Amino acid sequence: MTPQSDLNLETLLSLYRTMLRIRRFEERIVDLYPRQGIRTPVHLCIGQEGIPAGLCDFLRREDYIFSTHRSHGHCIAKGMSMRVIAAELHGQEEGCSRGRGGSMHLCDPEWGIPGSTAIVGGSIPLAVGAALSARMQNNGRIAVAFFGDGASEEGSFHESLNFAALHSLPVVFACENNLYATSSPLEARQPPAGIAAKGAGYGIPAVVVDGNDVIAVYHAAGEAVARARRGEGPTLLEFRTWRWKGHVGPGCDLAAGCRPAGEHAEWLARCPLEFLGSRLREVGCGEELAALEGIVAAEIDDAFAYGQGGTEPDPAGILNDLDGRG
Amino acid sequence: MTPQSDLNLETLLSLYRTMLRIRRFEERIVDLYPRQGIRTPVHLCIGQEGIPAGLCDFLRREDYIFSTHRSHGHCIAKGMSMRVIAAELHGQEEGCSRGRGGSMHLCDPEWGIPGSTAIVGGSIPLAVGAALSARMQNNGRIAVAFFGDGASEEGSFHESLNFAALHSLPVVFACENNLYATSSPLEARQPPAGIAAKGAGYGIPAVVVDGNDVIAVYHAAGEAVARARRGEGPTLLEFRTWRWKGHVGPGCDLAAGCRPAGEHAEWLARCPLEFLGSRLREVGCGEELAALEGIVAAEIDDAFAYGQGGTEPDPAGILNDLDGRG
Amino acid sequence: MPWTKLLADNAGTGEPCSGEQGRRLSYRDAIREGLDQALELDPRVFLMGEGIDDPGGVFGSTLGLAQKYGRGRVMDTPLAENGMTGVAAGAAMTGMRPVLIHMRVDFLPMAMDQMINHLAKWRYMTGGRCSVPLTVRAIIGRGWGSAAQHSQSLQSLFAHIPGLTVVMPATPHDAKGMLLESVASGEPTLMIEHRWLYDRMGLVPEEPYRVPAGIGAVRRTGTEVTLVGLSLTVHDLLLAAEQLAAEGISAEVLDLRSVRPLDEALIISSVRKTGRLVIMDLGWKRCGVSAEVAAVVAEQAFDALRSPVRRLCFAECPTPAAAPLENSYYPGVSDVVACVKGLL
Amino acid sequence: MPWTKLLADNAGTGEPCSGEQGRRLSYRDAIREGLDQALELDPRVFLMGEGIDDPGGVFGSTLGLAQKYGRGRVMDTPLAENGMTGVAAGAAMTGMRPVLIHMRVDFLPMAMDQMINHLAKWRYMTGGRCSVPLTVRAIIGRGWGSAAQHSQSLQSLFAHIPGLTVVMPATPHDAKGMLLESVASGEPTLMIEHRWLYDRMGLVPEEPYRVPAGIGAVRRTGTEVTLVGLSLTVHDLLLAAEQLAAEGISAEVLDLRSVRPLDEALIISSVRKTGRLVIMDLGWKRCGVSAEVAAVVAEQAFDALRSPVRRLCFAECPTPAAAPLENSYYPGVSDVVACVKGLL
Ligand SMILES: Cc1ncc(C[n+]2csc(CCOP(=O)(O)OP(=O)(O)O)c2C)c(N)n1
Ligand SMILES: Cc1ncc(C[n+]2csc(CCOP(=O)(O)OP(=O)(O)O)c2C)c(N)n1
Ligand SMILES: [Mg+2]
Ligand SMILES: [Mg+2]
Repeated sequence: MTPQSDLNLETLLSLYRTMLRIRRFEERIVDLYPRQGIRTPVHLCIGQEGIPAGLCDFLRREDYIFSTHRSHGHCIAKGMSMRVIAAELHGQEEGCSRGRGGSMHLCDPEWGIPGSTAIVGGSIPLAVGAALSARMQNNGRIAVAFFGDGASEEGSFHESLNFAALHSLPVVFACENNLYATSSPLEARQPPAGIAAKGAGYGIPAVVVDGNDVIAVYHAAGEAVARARRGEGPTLLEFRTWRWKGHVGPGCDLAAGCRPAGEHAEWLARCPLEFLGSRLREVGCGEELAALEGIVAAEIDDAFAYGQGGTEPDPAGILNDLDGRG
Repeated sequence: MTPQSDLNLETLLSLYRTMLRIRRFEERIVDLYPRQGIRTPVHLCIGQEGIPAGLCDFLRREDYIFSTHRSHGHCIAKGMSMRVIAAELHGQEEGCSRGRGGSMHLCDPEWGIPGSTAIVGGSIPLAVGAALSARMQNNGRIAVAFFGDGASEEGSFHESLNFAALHSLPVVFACENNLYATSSPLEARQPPAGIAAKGAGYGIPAVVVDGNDVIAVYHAAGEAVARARRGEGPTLLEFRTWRWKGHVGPGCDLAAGCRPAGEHAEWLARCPLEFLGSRLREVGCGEELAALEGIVAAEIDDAFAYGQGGTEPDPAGILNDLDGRG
Repeated sequence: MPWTKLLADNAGTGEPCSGEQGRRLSYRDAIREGLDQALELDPRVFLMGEGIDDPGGVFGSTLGLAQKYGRGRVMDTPLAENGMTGVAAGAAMTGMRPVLIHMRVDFLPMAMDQMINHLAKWRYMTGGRCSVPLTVRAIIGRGWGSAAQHSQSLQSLFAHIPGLTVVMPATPHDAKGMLLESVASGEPTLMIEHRWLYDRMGLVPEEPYRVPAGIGAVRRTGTEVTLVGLSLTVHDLLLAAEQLAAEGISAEVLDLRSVRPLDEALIISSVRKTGRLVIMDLGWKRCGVSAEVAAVVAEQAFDALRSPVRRLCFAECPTPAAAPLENSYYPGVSDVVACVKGLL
Repeated sequence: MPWTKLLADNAGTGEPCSGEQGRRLSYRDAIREGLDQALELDPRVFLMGEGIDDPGGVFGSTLGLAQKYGRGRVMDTPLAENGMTGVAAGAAMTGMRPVLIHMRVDFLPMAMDQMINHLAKWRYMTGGRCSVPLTVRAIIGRGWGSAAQHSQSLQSLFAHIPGLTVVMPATPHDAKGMLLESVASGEPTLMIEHRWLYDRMGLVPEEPYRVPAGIGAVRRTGTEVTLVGLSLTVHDLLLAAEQLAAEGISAEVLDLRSVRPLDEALIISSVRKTGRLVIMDLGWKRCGVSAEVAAVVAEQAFDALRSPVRRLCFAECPTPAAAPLENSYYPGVSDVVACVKGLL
């Protein structure tokens, strides 16, 4: 359809729909947060939706992802029910971790999401371990580590790349480089060489991808996933992107002076939904997009109605789930 | 003199002398160890002497080095007294750490050796910190991190390279790649890309150097040290070498099957002392070398006589030196 | 050295929750003033930490310092807790006096190797020849569903390690004085602050002063039960003591202030007087500070005990997110009151 | 699942230092047999560790296993303790049952982030939906000037953390049974072994069996004082008890076996009988296992105490290298005897 893409319309609409679900889900969080029904810190990925959407499209239900504090997008894209996410955000028994984990530890083992960690860098070796496990069980699965630019500074990143390369493990390192860790800009934390440049030190193929161009994400991810499935080992993908909201919470951090206003404007203009949406409208999919809005809005309504209507955990059960001994 | 080198004889003899002091010092340990006067694990660097000799030649007394479990060579080359090392090995009050540290924690702050750590990878960030400190104090000093190939697998290596590159710190990363960590061969622990290949990921110049060719070490080190002094930032040096003795203790680990016999023979044939010694003899320095043997033997005799004749620490003082309060 | 002229503030002992002189300042501002004065007094002092120069300024405790002293001395760092601790330690070993700042205690496990194996041992391993004058600040978070990895309180892990000093100020006065003491003492020190104390006001002298480690404080005198707390729990205990007083029960409240070294003498003398001991820690029970306090009493004053020792600690599980679980996770004032009444 | 048919060995309680059946085997060989049987029984089990396939075979405890099961299941690793713990945890979360092996406990601080923030919390954080059936083995070194960084004994740090199981077998029987229990239970477990126990012989059943965590053992019965130990110290206490018996003093010796969970009931019932408590830990005193045992007694049996509780622990400093210092660093049998006599 467009010169940038040989993808069929169905795929493009599906990518768009995933991004839209993430965007609207998080916008609903923004709306609801002031009511204080969501009593857990939220790290929103609005502006970064292209990455989970483009990457998870290649994953099977049984493939593994490990996510971080900023996990809503990954989990929604992987197929996890928005209902149980909403319920978890509301601290309900119906939530994915029955109100124990809150926003930063979303999980759904039945959807290939063993869990998420809020310790920066923690997700990376876990994903490598899942890839090792898949290899040992010979079950054809692959694993994806989602992490941020900040996480690439942690020692666990290096240790994980080394081990994954050594054993040619079926893992994709998906670094969402949104140029900041909380309010620290990348250049205050890393020399200019870049994150993808680390790959060569381990013989790991690595590419820098425009994370706001879901089609570019899709192509890069497709290749990385295919390499992993073919048993050719890990790939490091550095996605360039930017988050619209503050590091944590529903607001924007612009007024606080956390990031320059010019940068904000520049990245708003590069909205991943708009990027694909405008192309889809160009080829006459305007009506489909409008319909999708309605469908997704209904899904979000349903998810949050479910989430809000759940059951409060009983404090008497506070020690349950600590271990399997009971 | 030789085609490989434009160094003057004086420098070459000095390099040889340093290597010889290290070699004979450690051989004396091998001799004495069965007598059980040295009651602390020893990690010998026989076969690797070219690296400390070639590198430390460029260091001033006040420059910093941070060493590891395998530290005798580094400390001798840096200028530390063999007497206090021998005393420390014998657990005496006259030892560099008054018998508290034993073999793995040699230190001499007055010779720019704040200490050594037996935790693999620990020395690397400490050296970076010393370089930061030198920069902040603007005292013209530089710092050297000695570490092994095994240490390059630890997260601290990555974290240190990143920070040193970010701030262009005056530090030299000196990796002594002796192809093993205890008995684990390099290829069981790292993909083939190599340790020096990590440098590019941070924009750090890196070279692979024949560690058994002290002249090559000298040239590479000279450049790295000069860069650091000029304020141009860190350099990563990967020295290829091999230890002749077992990982720990005075014996060889060949009989135990830790490393292949062929490899052993090959590396024995590449003795760093012999490498330079044969060239020095070719240009007629045979007598100087013989004289050096005598001088060094006397130094070693003196050092160990001192070390053995020291004072046993008094158990009543066991809690001293824990902190500056007590 | 700039620090020798600062007198240690022994008057701190026995004082009420804040000092007796100075201006009213928040805990946050007391820390910031301490950092400011340390930077001012001693050119060897510098600050490092993730985002410490950002608009949030570590919950306000470093605000303005990057502007005043420059980013060369108030330094943002990469996300690399172990490496950065090593870097700070290396700088400390070679003439500097860094203060390394963590937004949450939960990130310290990343740095445990440098904390336990290096900082804590270096001076001893070198026979006293090389010390590590490094101060580490870390903040305990709590509430709002922060959950398992963002509301830990790990002082007991560090209190176990010889060579480390671990302090936990409960008041603005102590926060400033302990920070300055950490920097001045030249000992590797972990100062753990509680986020919920940041807005708390108290009298803080303007000039620099030192609150020595290892000296606890009696925050309220009493005769029938000794309530031992630290950091945030001191305030819960004071409220409980007030309620108990209203019911005619006289409770003494001790603030440990530092958990390593520990003021054993203060605990013992109080328990010898009251015969009863309740400890309210911030953290888990097993092998924690509460265990140590109980053990010290079992060793040195078992004969004075007139009722069983009681410990009020977090539930023995990771912190749950949901509000009703979170509420029951943390012991509160009413638990203290009920516990004491159960002993009498 | 292959493990359900293995019965838990409750007969372990109350037994003497080794089991009552089986062949005489060293502690080392008991562990090796346990690993061998785990690998044999369950295809999900694999071993990882630095140099575990080398000719030393982790002090002999993994010898031959790489040859028998292949390097795909007995896997050497890079030197990257935190990363490898994460890798093992990731594998455990996704269907495998890894055993991760460290030559020394001293290297665990490198892995603390994964141990404390991930392994220990994962099951709880996921509301019970994803467990981490990972066994970590680590060995305590001692002596010969190994010094500060190579002879630590850090069980207390882990015993503080809810979600972890921490076991410390004192006998060959327990070493095998606890290892198999760790793998079978599916709980993240740290098994800490003492190098000085490796040559110790004891009766070990040939068939696989499980020694459940949280159940201590009475290793010798007595009436006048309770001596509580674990791992290596159990044997010192038994020797001390013998010497005391020769002088007419009757000591009961308890082996904690696991420090988390802790067998409180066993401790309490013994102290209620004897009225006296001496704890000999392997490690430091402050906030350690010895503190916890004392605290449990102060809480639940203070009224039974007829003399002060005593703790025998390492000197409160890093391990010194020189032999005379090292000798005085570790408490020994004679210290136990003297201590008990001082109480009577
Ligand atoms: C080990 C650790 N250090 C610090 C933090 C505090 N923290 C939470 S998120 C974050 C920023 C992470 O940046 P990045 O990895 O780029 O992810 P992003 O938030 O930008 O998506 C920081 C510093 C943490 N959670 N864990
Ligand atoms: C963190 C840590 N892990 C493991 C060890 C055990 N250990 C001591 S030396 C060593 C090998 C180190 O290899 P390398 O860095 O190549 O140095 P080399 O001994 O070859 O000089 C190991 C694994 C340790 N001391 N510290
Ligand atoms: Mg980021
Ligand atoms: Mg090596």
